[in-house]
Amino acid sequence: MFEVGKIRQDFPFLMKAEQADPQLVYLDNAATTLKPQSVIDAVVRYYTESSVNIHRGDYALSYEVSNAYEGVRKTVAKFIQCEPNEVVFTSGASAALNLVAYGYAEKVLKQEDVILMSEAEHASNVLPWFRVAEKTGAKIEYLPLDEEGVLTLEGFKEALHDKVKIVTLAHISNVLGAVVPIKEITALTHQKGAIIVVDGAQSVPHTKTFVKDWDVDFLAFAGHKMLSPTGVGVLYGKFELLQQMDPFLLGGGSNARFDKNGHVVLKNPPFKFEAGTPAIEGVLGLDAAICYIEALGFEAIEQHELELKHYTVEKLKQFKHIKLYNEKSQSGIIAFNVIGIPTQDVAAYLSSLGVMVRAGNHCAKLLSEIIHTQETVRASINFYNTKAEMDIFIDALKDITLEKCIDLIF
Amino acid sequence: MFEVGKIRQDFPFLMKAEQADPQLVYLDNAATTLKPQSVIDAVVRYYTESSVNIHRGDYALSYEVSNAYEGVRKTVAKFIQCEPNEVVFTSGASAALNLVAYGYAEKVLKQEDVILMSEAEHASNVLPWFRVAEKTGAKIEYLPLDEEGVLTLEGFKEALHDKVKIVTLAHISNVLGAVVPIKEITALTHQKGAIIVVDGAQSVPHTKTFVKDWDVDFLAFAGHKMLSPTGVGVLYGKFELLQQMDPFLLGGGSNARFDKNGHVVLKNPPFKFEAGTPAIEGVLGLDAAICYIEALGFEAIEQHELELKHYTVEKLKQFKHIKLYNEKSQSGIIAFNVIGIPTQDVAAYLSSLGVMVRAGNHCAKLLSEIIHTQETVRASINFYNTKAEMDIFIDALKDITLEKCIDLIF
Amino acid sequence: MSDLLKDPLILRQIIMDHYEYPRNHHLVEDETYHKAHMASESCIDDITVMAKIENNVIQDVCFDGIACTISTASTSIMSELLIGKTLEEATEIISEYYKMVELLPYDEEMLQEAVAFHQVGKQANRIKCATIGFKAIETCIKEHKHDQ
Amino acid sequence: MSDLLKDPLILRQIIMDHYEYPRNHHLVEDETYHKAHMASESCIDDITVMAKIENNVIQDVCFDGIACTISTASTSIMSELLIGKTLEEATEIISEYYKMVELLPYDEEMLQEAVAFHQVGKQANRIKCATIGFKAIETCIKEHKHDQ
Ligand SMILES: Cc1ncc(COP(=O)(O)O)c(C=O)c1O
Ligand SMILES: Cc1ncc(COP(=O)(O)O)c(C=O)c1O
Repeated sequence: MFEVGKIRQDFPFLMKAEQADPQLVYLDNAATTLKPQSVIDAVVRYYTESSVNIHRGDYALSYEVSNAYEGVRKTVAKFIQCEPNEVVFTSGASAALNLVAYGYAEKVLKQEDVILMSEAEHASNVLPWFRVAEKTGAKIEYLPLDEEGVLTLEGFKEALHDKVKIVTLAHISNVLGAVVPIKEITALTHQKGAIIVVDGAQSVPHTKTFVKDWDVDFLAFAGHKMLSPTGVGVLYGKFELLQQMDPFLLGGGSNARFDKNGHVVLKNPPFKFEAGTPAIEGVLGLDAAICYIEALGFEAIEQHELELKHYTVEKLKQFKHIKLYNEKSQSGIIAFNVIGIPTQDVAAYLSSLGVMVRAGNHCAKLLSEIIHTQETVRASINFYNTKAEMDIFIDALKDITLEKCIDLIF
Repeated sequence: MFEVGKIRQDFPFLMKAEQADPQLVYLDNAATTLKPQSVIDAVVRYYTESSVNIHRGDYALSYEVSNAYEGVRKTVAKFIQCEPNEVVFTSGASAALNLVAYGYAEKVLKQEDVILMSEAEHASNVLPWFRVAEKTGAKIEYLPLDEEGVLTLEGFKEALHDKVKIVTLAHISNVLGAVVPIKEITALTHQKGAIIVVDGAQSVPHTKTFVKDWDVDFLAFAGHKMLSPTGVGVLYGKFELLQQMDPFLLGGGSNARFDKNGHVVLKNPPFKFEAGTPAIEGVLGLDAAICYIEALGFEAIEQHELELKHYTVEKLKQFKHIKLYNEKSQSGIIAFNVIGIPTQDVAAYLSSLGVMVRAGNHCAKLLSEIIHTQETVRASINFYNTKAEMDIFIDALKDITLEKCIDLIF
Repeated sequence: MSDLLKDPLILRQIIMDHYEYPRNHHLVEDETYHKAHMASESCIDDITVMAKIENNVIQDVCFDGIACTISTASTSIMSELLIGKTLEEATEIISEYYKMVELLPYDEEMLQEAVAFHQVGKQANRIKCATIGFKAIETCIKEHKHDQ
Repeated sequence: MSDLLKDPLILRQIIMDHYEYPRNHHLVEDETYHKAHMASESCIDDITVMAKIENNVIQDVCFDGIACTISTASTSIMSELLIGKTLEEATEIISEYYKMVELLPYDEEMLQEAVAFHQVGKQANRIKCATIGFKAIETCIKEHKHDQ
């Protein structure tokens, strides 16, 4: 049984939030998530008990911490179903996407090659590819999306052609929560000899990931969106692709040796990509985060999140002053506008009632042409949210007016 | 009064280390440092009380955390004596050095331009420049060092010439602890119209930094080497240079807007360099770390560290089986070898007696020609170390033999 | 003026009015105008302000863009407030406005309808919105002085 | 053999001897040798192992590089142990050696002097050192098979 009341007790933030006046309702989980006590404990344990640097076994403690760190690679590998040496730790999802764009795409793409993406991508999965295009002369093409930002297999087939060398897509969009059929799209991509990069920032935390079964080539995600500390992300890459790939960050830890004349011997993947001291406690925290999520199980997580989403959507649909953008999407993201009130004012008003949501374009700045609005308000659900919290959110929206929003500044 | 006994009580790790059997003596501070309770508290406070993402003021808490985060920029600016908008947060010193190499040097250097560095540089201040040289056709030249790795002003003057466009140097070397006269070298560099990049990873934690007074152009350092969490570093750059500089990481947060055709409007510095969710609690922890260091004061810190270094060197000099490489250096790094015993065996032996030191080439792989050894053992001191700890270290070295090292595996 | 300040209903009316019917809400194709695109600081508000300055007087101000109620209304009010003012007068008005949003003592008479934002400083996260237009016109004035 | 195993003094002697006077400690300029440079995993030990394999037999093994006592001694012992062995024998010896360092039951007879490292598994951080030469010869054998 999924007991959300019990789960919430693991999150110190939520325990305080419930006592606050007004009660705080955190619905910005697509931006980042709250941390359970077990993750906090893992971080504090590093500071108080280990605290040393990794990747060297010169003394016992360093060896232990290095082992613990490498152990997390195994945890992540099991979590997304790949091999440990295919897991590259980065400073976040953005860094992971930059690494694959710079280290792989910039190396292999040529003039006239095509990078295929959607207009719903997050800036972190757009701008690195713009640079690749600029540097290599490759072209960017966009996939057709329907008015809920959904990519259909038919649409994908039509857009795919022989010059496409890289397809890059968020598995779940951070604005509209649209879920992409990754396995089918990967198969189609491979049929054309192209490779696929998946931005899993919004999917890995909420649904089971099977990189091997799906056969995706690269997958990026961020720890902080799945209960872990900030400062840590992951790039999964097929080992043979990682071998071909250049590092993005250069420095200590990524090389075995070098000489005066510029000859450098890099380590094997994944180490050649991990220059510099990484976010050690971040990685150890990620381990605790994954354990937490796996103990709950994705089946229960998804069911709970979708139930809350549908419950909320059904209520909001009844408000004439609310426009919903993604009624049908199968994830915990609710994108809407209050007619006649700018998003920032809506968010500020909700904040005055304790409800935390995000306003604006959510770093997906190409999407406006699809959904015919520059900005949306986004409420994003995590497994620790409750129906009672959604009710506070719904009630707050019920009688929102422009006047009330403006009155906040008096 | 500098009361090391009282200071140690602020470090939970040290309190445990003193109780361990054998007592643990941490002398690998150049690799990373232990964390005081105030830093741990800052991190935990983020998790339990704020926990949300930054750089958006959509709701009250996000605004507060963003403000706290921007407040750390001011703390850092005051700490190294520059303006807040000249402080770029990165994921570490390596990332900061990669940023300046990629974003500035790769953009401005031309064929035949020269990058001047020393052979004592850490891999993180070598490999990014190798790439710049490869991409731009610029050449790397090396500064002359004496057998203690010391760069003299005379040597610098001789090596400097009109084609030198960038000088990059560690203020304090991580292997030999040699201190470079930055202010004088910066003046000479500027006379030739070149710019100077300072790797402050080992200096910023141990001696007062005055970027404006020294007039350096860029300075990189890492939080984790100065009591803060891992995953956070800083690049200082003169504002006008930051304006010219390209970002390294691209993505959410660094741009104001972009369109389908690849037109991107970046934010102003320092924000244009900070794509993706940063290490939020790392930055907040850095604030607490700087407060802690400033409360002690660099005068007291330096005095204590040098006293321990000199005390130890005087004792070790008396051991015929020990070769010291940097007797004269004015920092808390002691580089040595036990004659006839490989460094790794020495470190393992010391570890068996509770003493943690680093063995190997310390990522400064070009140095071997200068000091005529491939590897050294390095003991590195921080302000929380004591004479009693140094005595444990010295005693352990007193009767080390190859036999004893080998016997560890039985 | 002081009475007016005490009546939030009237102040709200001023803001509503300027939000729903923003004055000078257009851009011009005219090279003699200075232009400030307030885009490189935030990714929410995206306002462009244009100003024609001649003979030391702000002859015209206009603006366009996507913004929240407070950004739009405050920029609209700013445009009305500054048109026809000398650069010295404008600079003084801007400086009084900044004092007001910082909740410091300020000259009410000088700010006219802009006093509608006298309490915005209590919502620190909205200060940016309430000042975006003023920041933009400052940029235009700076550019103008630079060109002289 | 079992007695010998119980006398750390003798075992230490074996290691000391192989560290101070490593056998087959040189490299050759000979294209018919396979070569494995164990460099891209760690930045401490830097060992190159060369092996000549002909008619399914390891004809020669030699090595050079910078390494700790355990790396040097274990690689030296490995070279003596494997020269003259068929690939099947060699593979079996290597596999027994790995069992030993993992502290699992293993065949003492087969490992000869290499039993000096029978306790190294208790110092987990030295396992890498004690196996570096064996990893290298494995690479040579793999390469040889690949070439066939
Ligand atoms: C879909 C998507 N991709 C990438 C990112 C970037 O993640 P990070 O900020 O952790 O680098 C985000 C986070 O906002 C996202 O939602
Ligand atoms: C001199 C020097 N530069 C750069 C670095 C790299 O720092 P980080 O590992 O934090 O990126 C180090 C750390 O070892 C160092 O000692």
